[in-house]
Parts: sequence; structure tokens; C-alpha cells
Amino acid sequence: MTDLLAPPPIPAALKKARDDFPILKREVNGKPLVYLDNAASTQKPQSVIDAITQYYANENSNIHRGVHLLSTEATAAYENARTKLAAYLNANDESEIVFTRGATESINLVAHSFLEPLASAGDEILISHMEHHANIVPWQLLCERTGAVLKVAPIFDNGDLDTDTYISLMGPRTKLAAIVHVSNSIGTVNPIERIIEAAKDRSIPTLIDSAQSIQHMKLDVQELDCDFLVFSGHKMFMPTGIGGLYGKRAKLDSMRPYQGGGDMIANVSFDGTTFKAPPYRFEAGTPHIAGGIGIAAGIDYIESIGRDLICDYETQLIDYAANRLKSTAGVRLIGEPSHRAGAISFVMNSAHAHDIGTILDTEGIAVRSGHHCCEPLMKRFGISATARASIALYNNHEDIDALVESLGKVHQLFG
Amino acid sequence: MTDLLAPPPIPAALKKARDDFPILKREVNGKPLVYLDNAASTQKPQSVIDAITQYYANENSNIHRGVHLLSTEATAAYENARTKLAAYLNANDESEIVFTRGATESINLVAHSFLEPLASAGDEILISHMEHHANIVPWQLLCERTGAVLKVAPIFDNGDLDTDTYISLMGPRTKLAAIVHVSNSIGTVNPIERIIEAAKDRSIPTLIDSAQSIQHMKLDVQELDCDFLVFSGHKMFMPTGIGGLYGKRAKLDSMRPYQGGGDMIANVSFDGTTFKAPPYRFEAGTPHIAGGIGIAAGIDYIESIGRDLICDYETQLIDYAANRLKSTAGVRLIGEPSHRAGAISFVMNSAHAHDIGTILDTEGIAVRSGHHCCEPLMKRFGISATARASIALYNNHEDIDALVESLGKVHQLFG
Amino acid sequence: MNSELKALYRDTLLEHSREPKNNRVLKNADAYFELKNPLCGDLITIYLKVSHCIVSEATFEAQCCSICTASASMLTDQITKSDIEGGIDFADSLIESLLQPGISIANLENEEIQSLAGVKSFPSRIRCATLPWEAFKGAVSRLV
Amino acid sequence: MNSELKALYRDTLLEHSREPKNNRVLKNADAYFELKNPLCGDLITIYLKVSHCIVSEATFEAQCCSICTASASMLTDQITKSDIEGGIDFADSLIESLLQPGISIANLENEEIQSLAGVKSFPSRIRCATLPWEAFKGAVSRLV
Ligand SMILES: Cc1ncc(COP(=O)(O)O)c(C=O)c1O
Ligand SMILES: Cc1ncc(COP(=O)(O)O)c(C=O)c1O
Repeated sequence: MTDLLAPPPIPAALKKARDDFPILKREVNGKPLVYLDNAASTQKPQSVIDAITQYYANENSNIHRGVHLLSTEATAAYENARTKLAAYLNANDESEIVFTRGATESINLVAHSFLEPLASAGDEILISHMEHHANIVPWQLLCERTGAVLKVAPIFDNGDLDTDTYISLMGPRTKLAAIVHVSNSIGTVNPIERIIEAAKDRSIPTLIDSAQSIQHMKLDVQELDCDFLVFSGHKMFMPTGIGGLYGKRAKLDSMRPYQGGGDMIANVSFDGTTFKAPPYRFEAGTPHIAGGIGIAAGIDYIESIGRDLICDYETQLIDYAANRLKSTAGVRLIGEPSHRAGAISFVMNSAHAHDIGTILDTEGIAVRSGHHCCEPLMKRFGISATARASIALYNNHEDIDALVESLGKVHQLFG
Repeated sequence: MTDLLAPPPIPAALKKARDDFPILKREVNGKPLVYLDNAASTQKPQSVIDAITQYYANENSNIHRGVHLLSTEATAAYENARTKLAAYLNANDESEIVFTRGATESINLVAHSFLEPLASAGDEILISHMEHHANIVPWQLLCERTGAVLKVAPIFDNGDLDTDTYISLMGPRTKLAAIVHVSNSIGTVNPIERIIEAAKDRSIPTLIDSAQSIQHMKLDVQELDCDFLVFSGHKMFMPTGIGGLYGKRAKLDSMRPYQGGGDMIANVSFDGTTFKAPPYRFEAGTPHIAGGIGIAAGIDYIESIGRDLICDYETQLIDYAANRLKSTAGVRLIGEPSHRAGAISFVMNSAHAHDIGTILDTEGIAVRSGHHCCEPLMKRFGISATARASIALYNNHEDIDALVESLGKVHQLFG
Repeated sequence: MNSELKALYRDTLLEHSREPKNNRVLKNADAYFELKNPLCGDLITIYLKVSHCIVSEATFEAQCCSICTASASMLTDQITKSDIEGGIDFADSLIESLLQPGISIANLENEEIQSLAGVKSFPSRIRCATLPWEAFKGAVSRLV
Repeated sequence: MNSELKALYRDTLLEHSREPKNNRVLKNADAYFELKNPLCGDLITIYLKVSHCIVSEATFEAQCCSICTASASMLTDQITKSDIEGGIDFADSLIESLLQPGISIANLENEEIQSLAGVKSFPSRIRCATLPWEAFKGAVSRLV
């Protein structure tokens, strides 16, 4: 029998990794920073920061339209990021990667360019009860415009998706099945393979919100065979303001443009304008070039450590954290899913999530308190907020131990 | 009589400024970089680069939803950028500043959230013949969806707007009058004061594309009294991936959301979702936080020099450039507007714009060659492309002289 | 525990949050107002019973943190039996004194309420303290 | 002028661009194809007259730079009197040799066309050279 409370060993590659993140040397309120708010946004390694600095200090230029050297260099660097992302996700072709501001914009893009032209009154969009607002509100807005209907699959008390019901809700009028891969608030890993399989059997397009999985595990979009997959750079050690949409080329080909402007057109005339092929059709205007360059550096960073190693270690660490928190006086976990990644939500009998957050902060520990953009999920559990600890590759058992110890102080204060 | 070919004196503040831009120390093809592609994207001062680095290395965190210190600091820094932008434009209230990816997204936002719900078949949107694709294509897409009609005011042979006709095209069905303040390809400064005045008389909302004016001159949105004004950070010494929309609060209040997701909602439930007040209603998902911080640093930088000083000097420099180019053998200016800012387009009898660009590049001189996202304007002049030189505060007469000298070599080669 | 934290969680405040006064729905209220802090999901409803411009009863119902709860508890205490205009003035000056870094709240008479002053060192918690007072103003605006 | 630039603007290329061959509309073409480089706005149309799978006439019309013009001029020269399949093969291997850094274009017989090799040092100009050949392939695909 393994000791559930034994701290997981830290692989050598990850011990070193901690030094790559300058912010982790910072003190907060006189204490060393313990950063456990990674589901909100991860920290950035020096190599990503350097790539951005290097770009602005030496290569900065607009892209795609210049014959001069800076522009050629910047274009190559930006497109290199697309190539790397395509390889990272094992996309069939790099034209299947569209750059966006992040997961939120990616979902809105699919809603506008893919689904809206297909959706009539009475058509259905299927999601789950544990979605982030980003995977709820765009569909609600779409339903309002088209008369389509949002179908919401329930979850069990332990925070697992009721997958059978999710699948049974797939009907002849289901125009899209969208699902979060890993819940940002309670850490549930959903069986997306089974969901995608069932959707394919019924010819229903699928969208996977991988905002909380892409940094924790290997994803292979060809193996998954989903139609769309969305993610945010800032949650995977990369800059803010950039993220992406993977879309099967055949789907992207069939879609209308999103925003209009420069760079997404083939021909503009007042008699009629024609548009470029994907991915450019969906990328109007000057993109976030430095962001793209940061994506390339971020992928290099992750690959230099190895996704399997990261995934193995994080799985042990999050289980360790869950077990320690479960045996902490006054703490109650919200959601104990059968398969967990990245995040743990909890409440305390006496102290509200906000109070927990404030007290932990004075100890240098950063967790998030609130509804985590999952109000329906909170309501499902009869609460308005939780405290959430979420990990990344640089966290270790000492971070968890510090958290547990400080929660003891909270318990003391609020009794 | 002033000597038209006398180089303008460089104010002390601007002589020093050149050192603030690390990229200007770079060599390109063995020659010192002469960067004259500022209308595409400007270079970044060290202080802006440092602000970004500092943020990622010391403060990085998601905003608006955290009680921990990093998040509080990041939120304050990001919102500080909004305050600064509001002051920079003399907006009445900081809630009138919406952060977007750039001018392109800002225009698309106005099209979706403001105009689309108001536009019926036969309604009109008024623009000019010298617009950037960003101020054409979103309206074309909107017209396609709604049956509205795009009205295009002509320009004169010298590149001036036919303002009388523009105004005479304002009719009872005009739902928006949109106009570029300064043409990115031929440098025309349009009389937006007169246009806004005329539109107000007819109760027609106005949108000013200030992508090419905000970095060259003082703008006061209360004095102008326009309804919307759009711009891009990367063209004003700030990071890529961020820009903004100024909108009058009353207009913004009346508008539907743009993208759906986190941070723009008041309440999410499957029975119905409610939205925040402006500006947050229009800012779904995690924003480009580092970009916002770069905006604040960029404004500080511009203000430390002074916009009036920049504007005066640049006016002299661009006139000097125009006069020198006019007297260069084989060179023909495209557009000789009565009031010019920022940019000059030209062609050569023998060499195509692309060839010019390539040859200048080997001399370390960066200009842009192409249609500059203004295909209708190019067609108007019976050409497909121009070479364009465009300046920013760090350029000087030596840059112009280098350009003119190298054009001599082009002329020689192509005869 | 550092001193700022001690100043935030004063005993007065903790007592109010553990055993809040007037923490119940007022069935026959003349007005009520629900307000949410969208940043964290905190939700509060203030109920008022009023006769001749005097608040005869004030209660609240909440899903929120200790500071918000304590603030609501003190609020209902403070405004009961006071005239509406005075209550609004009090709310306005409390909100202002919490929001403005320069202003201290020492000049408000109610000593218990001064225990809310600790939030001023925690910018992200100020809204927790002001939320009930904003809801109170909302409820007043709904009185006929 | 540096050596790469000299290699780009070789005399052969400049001659073809100054006095391009077959630079006219072919009224009775069997097929034509217009292609644009959306990056710069360059526009080219290739016209073909074909009998018994042999190109009897090939012309072009263009708004484009010297490299694109010269490339089109050489193309029409090269493919006239050649059979279509051979023309397509030639186009494919030329395009590939220009796009792939490793491959030289020395193994293409036409010596004039080798003067296009200079673009390989100017990534942003490669498309200028390939555009006419892509348009040619487009025109062939339209033949019945
Ligand atoms: C006049 C004008 N409007 C709009 C834009 C679009 O700006 P962005 O590409 O940054 O969205 C540009 C940039 O090229 C421009 O010059
Ligand atoms: C599961 C999930 N989906 C979507 C999002 C939205 O990501 P962003 O805010 O970067 O657009 C998040 C981020 O909070 C998330 O956790």
C-alpha cells in the first residue's frame, strides 16, 4: 500500500526548472512566493521573456507584407510559431492552427464563423454543467440570435461528468458538442475520447476546451479526431494576448470569415471582396507578433522538459495535494473526481473563500477565490465561491505543505 | 522664401530619443538600419520593453478576479493603462476606453455591437475611397448580413478627400460615417472636424480611424466630439496585440456585447445571463495584460517628449521628405495632399515597388512596398503597388537623405 | 499573523461575521435590493421596512465572506430606527472613506463600523465592505 | 550593390523585364488564368492556345515587379511549342527548386531561367518568381 501522504519525488529536470522562472524568486508580503494560481495564468520562464525582449529590441516589424529584412525575419518567426503549435498538437497541417487572443476568442470565432450560419431555431448546442463561462456565454449569445437551444449535461456529486447523459443528449438537431477537457475549477478530467467517438458516430462536430489540459498532458488532435480545440497561451507559460484554435482543415475551409480587415483578404474592391484560405481568413489585422514568438519559445521550453515527464509528476503532485487537503481540519473539497488534473477547489466551514485568499496572501501563498468563471457549477454545489489551488510544472510538495500549514492558521482564526 | 530642401533642425529632446530605441543600433545587411516603415509598425523604446519584462518577471498574474497580491498589482497596472489612455485622448471617463487587439478589432466591434442591431436593408454606411481594408471589409461583411449599403466618397487626384461630396452623401439612411484621419498609404490628413460637425448636424454617428494620427498629433475626443475612435498600440511605440476603442459612454451603454466569456458578465446562469457595464461588457476573457502595461509605459514615453513637439518636428520632416523625393530623378509621388502626416507613397518609372523595396533593403533602408491594405485607393491611381516611406519621432533628415541616395542607385540599375 | 491582517480581522468584525445580526429574510419588506460582486460571486440582499421616513426594520441575506457579512450586520444595526436620509448620508460617507486612500473613517460615530477600516490595506477586499451599503442605497431607491 | 543583389538582378533578368516577350492579351485563348499575390497586389494572367496537347501560343498580361515580369516572359518562351505535360513537369520542378533551400535549379535545361535563382537569397521575392508558373498550371487545369 502506498502512503497517500508521502510527497512525490521531484524529477531532476523539474528541480532545475524552478530556477527558470524569475518570479518564483520574488517575495510577497515578506514571504517567498508560493504560486498556486496556475489555472488562472502560469508564470513565464526566462527563455520566453527573452524571446519577447529580443523581438522588440532587434527584430520588431510588421509581418506578411514587407520585402525588407526585419519584416521577413518577423514573418518567419511568427509563422514558425504556427508550425511548432501544429507539431505540438500533431495537427495534420499548420494551416489548421488559427491564432487568436485566447480560448475565449477561439470559441467566439467558432460560434460566429462555423455555427451561426448552420444554426436555425430549435437546433441544439450541447455542453456540460461544469463549463467555464467562455464555453457557455458565446453559445447563449448565439442562441439568442438564432433561436437555437443550449442543452446542458449534468454532473455527479463527485464532480464527474454524467457522460452517459451527455451522450444521450446528442440528437438529430445537435449542431455542436462542446466540452471542457479539464475543469478549471474542480480539476475533473473528462473522457473526451469517448465523447468525440460518440459524436462522430452521430456526425456531430466537436469542440474541446483544452485551456486547462494543454499545459498538463499530451494532446494529439489527429488521434482525438475532434473538429475544434481551443487554448490560451498565458496558461501555458507563454505571453498574454495570444492563444489559438485548432480546426480541421475541411471545417475551416467551409467557414465564413470572423473579423474583417487587412491580411485576411485575397482581393478588396467595392464590387466585392474575396478572402484568403485558412488560417489567414480568420486573422484580420496586425496580429500579436511578439505573442506568436513567445509561443514558439514556450513550446521549446515545454518540449525541453518533456510533456510525459511533466504529466506524470503533476498527477502525483495534485493527488498528494488532494490527500493532504482532505485530511486538513475544517477543509472540505469541492469535487472529488475519479481523474483529476491541475486544480483543487475547497471551502472551509468557517472562513469564506475570500477570507482564505486574503490570509494565505499574507503568507505569500497565491490561490484564487471566487466562482472561477463557473457560476453554474458553483450553484450546482450550492455555494457561491471556492478557494482553488492549481499547480504547474514548477510547483512541489513544499508549496502544498505551505498551503496546508497556512490553512491551519485560517482554521484557528475563524474557529 | 524658405528653402524647401533645407533639412529641419532636430529638437534636443528628439535627438536624445533616438538612443531610447535599441533596434536603431542594429545593422541590416551590413548597413545601419534606416527604419522608414513606421506606418506598418513603430519601434519600441527601452522603457516599454522594460515594462513588459518587468511585468512577466515580477508581477505576472491574471487580473480582476484575485485577492492575492500579484493579482491586485496586475489589475491596478492594467487599469492604470486605461486611465492613461483616457487622459491621453481627453475622454470624459475611463469607462469610454475599451481594450482590443488593435484598430481592426475595434472597428469589427463597432460593426457587431453597435451597427448591426441598427442596420436594416437599404441603410447606408459612409466611408471614403482612401480607407484601409480595416475600415472597408468589416462594413462589407455587415452589409452582406443586413442588406445595408456601403457608400464611398471619392477623392481628388492629389489625394485629398472630396469632403463636400463626402458630406453630401450623408443622408437620412446613413447609419454611420466612418473616415480615416490620416491615410496610411498617401499621408493625407482629412478634415475630420468638419466631417464630424456635419454628421452631428444630421445626427449621424461617427467613427474616426486614428491608427495613423494618434502617434503624430494631439487628439481630444471631447473637442472632436466623435462617437468612436480606433487605434493600434503597435503603431504608437507600444506592444503588439493591443489597441483600443474610444466610444462615447452613452453609445457604449446602448450596445450589445461583442465576444462572450469570462469577465464581461454580471451573472451567468442557464436561465439567463446578464452583462457588465462598459467597458468590461466588451472585454471577454483574459486580456492582453502585458500589452496594457506596455500601453501605460508608451504613453509615459510620448508624454515625456511632448506631443506638440513631436507633431511640429514630424510635419517639417515629412515635408522635407516630400520635397526631396519630388526632386529625385525617376520618382513620382502618389498623392500630394494639401495637408500631409506620416507617410509618402511613390513609384518609379522603371522599377516596380517590390524591386525598390528589395534594393533599399540591401542598403539597410526599410520601406514598405505593396498596396498597404488600400487596394481601392491603388486602383483609383491606376497602380497596384507603391513604395512607402513613413516616419516616426526618431527619424531625421539623414534617414531621408539615405533614402534619396539609394533611390538614385535604383534609378541607375533600372534605367 | 501580520499586523495588517490583525487590523482587518478585528474581534468586533469577527464577532459580527460569526453571529451576524438581522440575518434573515424580511417577508413583509417595503423594499429589498439584491447586489452581487461579480468579481467573486458574493451576493447580498438588503430588506427594509419603513414608516414615516424612519427605517423600522432592516435585515439581510447573504452568500458572502466574513467582511461582507460583518459589514451587513453592522449596517442593519446602524440604520434601524434612523431616518432614511441620514442613513443614505452615512452610507455615502462610509463608502467614500473606504474608497479614498486619504480619508480616514474615524469621523464616523459608530465605533463598531470603524472596525471595517482594516480593508483599506487590502484593495481587493474593499468592495466586500461596501457591497451591503450599496445594496442599502439600492433598496432605498426602490421605496415609493 | 552587393553580390546577392547582383545575382538577383542579372542582365538576363533585367532584359526580360524591360522588354518582356509575349506580353499581350491572347484574344482567342483556349484557357487563361489570373493569379494574384495578395501580399503585394501583384497580378498576372497567363493565356494559352493549345492544339493536340501542344502549346501553340502562350502570352501574359501583368501588373507586377521586374522579377515576376521576367519570369512570365521566360515562361511563355519556354512552354511555347512544348507539350502540356512536359510544361507542367517543368513548372513543378522550377517551383520546387525555388522554394526548397537545398535544391539548386542548375538541373533545369533552360539557362535563361536559371537567372531566376537569385531570388533564393530573398525569401520575400520567391513568390514573385513562382507566380507566373502557378498561373500557368491554373490555366492548364482549365483546358477541356
Ligand atoms: C489607417 C489604418 N487603419 C487601420 C489599420 C489596422 O490596424 P491593425 O492592423 O493594427 O489592426 C491600419 C494599419 O495598418 C491603418 O494604417
Ligand atoms: C476551462 C477554461 N476555458 C476557457 C478559459 C478562458 O481562457 P481565456 O480567459 O484565456 O480566454 C479558461 C480560463 O480561465 C478556462 O480555464
